[in-house]
Amino acid sequence: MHLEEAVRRFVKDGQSLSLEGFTHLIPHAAGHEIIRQGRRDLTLYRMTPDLIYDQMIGMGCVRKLVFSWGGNPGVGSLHRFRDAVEQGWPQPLEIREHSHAAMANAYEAGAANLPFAVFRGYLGTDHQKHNPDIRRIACPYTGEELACVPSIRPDVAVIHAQQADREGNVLLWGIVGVQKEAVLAARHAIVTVEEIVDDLDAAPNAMVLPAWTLAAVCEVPNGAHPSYAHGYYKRHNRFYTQWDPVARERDSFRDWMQRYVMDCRDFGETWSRLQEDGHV
Amino acid sequence: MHLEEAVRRFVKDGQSLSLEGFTHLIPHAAGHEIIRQGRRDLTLYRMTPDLIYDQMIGMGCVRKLVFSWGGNPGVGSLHRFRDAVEQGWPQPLEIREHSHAAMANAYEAGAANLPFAVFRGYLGTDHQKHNPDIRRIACPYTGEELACVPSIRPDVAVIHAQQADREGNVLLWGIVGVQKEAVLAARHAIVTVEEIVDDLDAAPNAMVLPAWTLAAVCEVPNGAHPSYAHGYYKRHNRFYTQWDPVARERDSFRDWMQRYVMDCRDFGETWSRLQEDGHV
Amino acid sequence: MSDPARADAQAVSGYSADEMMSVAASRLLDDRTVCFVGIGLPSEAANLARLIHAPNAVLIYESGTIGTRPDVLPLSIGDGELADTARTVVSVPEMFRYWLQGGRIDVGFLGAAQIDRWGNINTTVIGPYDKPRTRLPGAGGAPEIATSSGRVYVILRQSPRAFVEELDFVTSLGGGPRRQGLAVPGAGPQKLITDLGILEPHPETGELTLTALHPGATVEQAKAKTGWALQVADRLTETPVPSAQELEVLRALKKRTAEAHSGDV
Amino acid sequence: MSDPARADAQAVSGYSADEMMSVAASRLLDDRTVCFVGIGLPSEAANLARLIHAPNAVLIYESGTIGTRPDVLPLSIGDGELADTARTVVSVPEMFRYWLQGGRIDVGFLGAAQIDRWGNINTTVIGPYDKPRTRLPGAGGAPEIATSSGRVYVILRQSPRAFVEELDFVTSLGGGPRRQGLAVPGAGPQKLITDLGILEPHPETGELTLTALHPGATVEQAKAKTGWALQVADRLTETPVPSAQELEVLRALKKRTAEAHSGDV
Repeated sequence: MHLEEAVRRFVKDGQSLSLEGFTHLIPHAAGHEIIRQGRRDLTLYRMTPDLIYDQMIGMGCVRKLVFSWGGNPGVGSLHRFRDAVEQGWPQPLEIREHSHAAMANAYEAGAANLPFAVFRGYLGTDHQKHNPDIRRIACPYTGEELACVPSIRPDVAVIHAQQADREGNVLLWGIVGVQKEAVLAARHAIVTVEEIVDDLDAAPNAMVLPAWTLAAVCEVPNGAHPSYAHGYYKRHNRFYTQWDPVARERDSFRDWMQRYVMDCRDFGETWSRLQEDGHV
Repeated sequence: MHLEEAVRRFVKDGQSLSLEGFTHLIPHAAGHEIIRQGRRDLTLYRMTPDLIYDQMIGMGCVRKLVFSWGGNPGVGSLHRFRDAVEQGWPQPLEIREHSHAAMANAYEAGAANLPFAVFRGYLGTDHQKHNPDIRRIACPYTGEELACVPSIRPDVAVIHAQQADREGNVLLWGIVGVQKEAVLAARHAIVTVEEIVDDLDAAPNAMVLPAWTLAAVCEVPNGAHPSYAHGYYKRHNRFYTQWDPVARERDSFRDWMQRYVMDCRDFGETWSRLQEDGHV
Repeated sequence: MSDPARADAQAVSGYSADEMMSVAASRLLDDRTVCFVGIGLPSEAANLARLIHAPNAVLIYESGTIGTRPDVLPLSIGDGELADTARTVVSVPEMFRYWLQGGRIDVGFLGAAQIDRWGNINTTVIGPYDKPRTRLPGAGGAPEIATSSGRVYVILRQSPRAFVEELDFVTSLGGGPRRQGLAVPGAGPQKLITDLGILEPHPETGELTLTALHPGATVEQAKAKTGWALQVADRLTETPVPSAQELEVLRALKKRTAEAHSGDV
Repeated sequence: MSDPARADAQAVSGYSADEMMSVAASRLLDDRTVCFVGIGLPSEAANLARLIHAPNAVLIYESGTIGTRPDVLPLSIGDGELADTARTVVSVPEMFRYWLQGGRIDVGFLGAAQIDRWGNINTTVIGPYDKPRTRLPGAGGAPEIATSSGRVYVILRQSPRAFVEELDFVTSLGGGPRRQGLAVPGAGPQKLITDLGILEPHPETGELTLTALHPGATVEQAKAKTGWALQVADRLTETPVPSAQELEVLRALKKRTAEAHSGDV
């Protein structure tokens, strides 16, 4: 399926979405498509919101963000995220903030079709004061108090992976993050892949997502850029550094988005323009 | 480390043990060593107790069994288990009975260092009447009632795997069951392996148990027999069939154990005798 | 496909009640169905379906094998053949958490030792729990397969000892009164396939009711082999006889299986 | 190992306060320690230790990489280099459930934006939560690293803006009054390594107390750069200067890192 069609069919205004990726395999191309289609009022989940969420927030797609660490890794702040939180631009952003442990457990519980997750967490921190989702639960056997959070069960999960076969079975490897959990926790899952191959040739116990668990599989080479795809291309660190000044000002941000996303038909055109302009 | 030493150092009378393996990689050799050393009063955990637990029960090592399915797969009953439950021979056997889902969740919670596991289970069954460990817990968010069980955290976990490297890192593949969970849930873990190799050559995201999580790694070729070791040897189905008449009678069982376990110095000798007698 | 008339002629010329049972069960599994498969008769029927009319059925065994396509039937739930031919193999906790509890299963396909008129199943004990006459293997995956699968099919030879008025132990839940008021995700037992026919829950009472007879079987036989007062549907259908293809594939599968499992290490 | 006297002579001839800080931090990590490593300064110190005196230290990053031995320092917590050189890579839920919460970590090694005298850390906001002056990245793994690790080391450059009397937000727990009555598995912050010296919790009060000064640093400097009334231990030790080997390995590591990360796709 073409990514444009997948997003059009499965992503609607007002839904909750997880575009996951823990540094690795971040679904940038899919995020661009959601921006291009003008989706609004989204609730976004993500452990580590970075550039693609910064872009979605800055372009006004997002009403609420549930997250545990938001930054440009190794570079600094997410300026669009901060502008939304600090100045309400382009619109106020409701945030619900967790620790990584809480989010990881919440995805795990979502994949397991449980309404909540139990874990040892949030001892002595201020998160509970600002996040009513964080509660305590007593062990029925020992009386011990543990933390709990509601599970994450997004309307749509979007991930990027290395390969799919022609039936649409997906293989990913390397740092796999919470991607499997996000896919299995969601009602629908869209997967972009670097390459469609004849045979996945997966190792025993490799992470394979069977075709029947996925709503759409779309071939989008370089679709994780500037993140990386293990075995295909490295993380484009210079891009992350160069993003900082672009995102710092509203105008330069909007200009960039106009040229590289809004004025492009698809990610292929984005890629061509990035090449043309010497960015990749 | 030699298996004899590993069992002597880490397995004591009165402890709780998990010898796990879901059809595949069942640690028979380690079970024999525990029998040979005359351990008593053990609490055994296992999702699928089969021949090796039958042997341990019949030899009087076991006080209590926590399990979810006990049988000789594809053949029939575990006669020593039944004799203990039905007739109290050689001693009464306390049983605590679960479903697979409950046991799998309890191991998972044990590995995660949680005191209990929450899952959707035991709806409308009689297990709760006979197993006080099974309780209900309400979701703090939705009020939904879910099942819970205490986590499994045995004193010692014993598993068999395909390979270890010279540092003692262990690799297993194929049907991996609850072995990783059992190892990480236990205070000490003993692993027997088919082979010690120079380099594990593990695929990305393969199941590797780092050396520092294990108390002992022992090279015991064929140590899963009559179970199988994927990539090494197949399940010895004929052995399972032939075990049925052996185990049916107390005398024939004791004779067998005497010849193939008690009178042997180690599993190597057991294997030689099995070969001698044309069993393997 | 062979000519149906000719196939029927061949088939009628000789097949066993067990073969009819497996074939009838296999026909209930649609292509692309995701099926959680119990060992033994369910596994035989599910693989027969996969080899005949449901090539894209996804067979899942509780040992963690997903999308497996065994060439021979597994003797145990964790045979190497299941892993070798699987799309992927996951851990057992993941299997029960993400896949079964996760609501990914369309059909749970179970065997049983005893069943009652509501489809409740006993595989635990005959007699009192603390002093059993016969100690059975226990639950395995059944309690949660019975409730978390979209629907459940049970396959079991009919006999008064197996089809009983009252179970000594309910290992996994059926329909009927016991199910009332429980928040069960799945629809429960929808088909009970026997060597004599097929039982389905009555649309109003939920009681398992004879709705189809296999060729040659009679209502009287079915009643005689049922330990409760068996209800019979107003419209009783007859199961089509096994086709030549069905019998051929089933027999070849069982032959391959017997050969493979007679082997040594 | 090079001759210590010669090494010292070389070293004194010139090293930065940041280098001293990394070296001092690296020395605290023993061989065979299992260390949960934060990105940035903790990662630099942990890898320096691994390259010098702790070759069997087990470095774990929250991205799921266990026993990783990166040749260059990762820029992000999930760089490919961490996966390529790891003993094994697990999912993030497994990392937080089985490995951190599982009690498998000896030392949690953290950075911070702000810290107070009890070792409580803020990486969330400066100013009111709902109207922050500065929105920081947030918690990441820190809240549970701080409580589930056997003990915690923190590395942070000393300044009045970072070492504050009161935190606007407690992102992760330290020792002292806040910890009272909480069933925390780990011992909490045991070392705070700065560019001026090392602070450790007072045995009785738990307050972070200056116990060591790096060569050239003074108590006055340390006090001036601390936003609370800094307590100083009765017996104040001096950190040994970086050895030639330490500086050489650290500089080579940083050089390799800079080269690797300046690269394009």
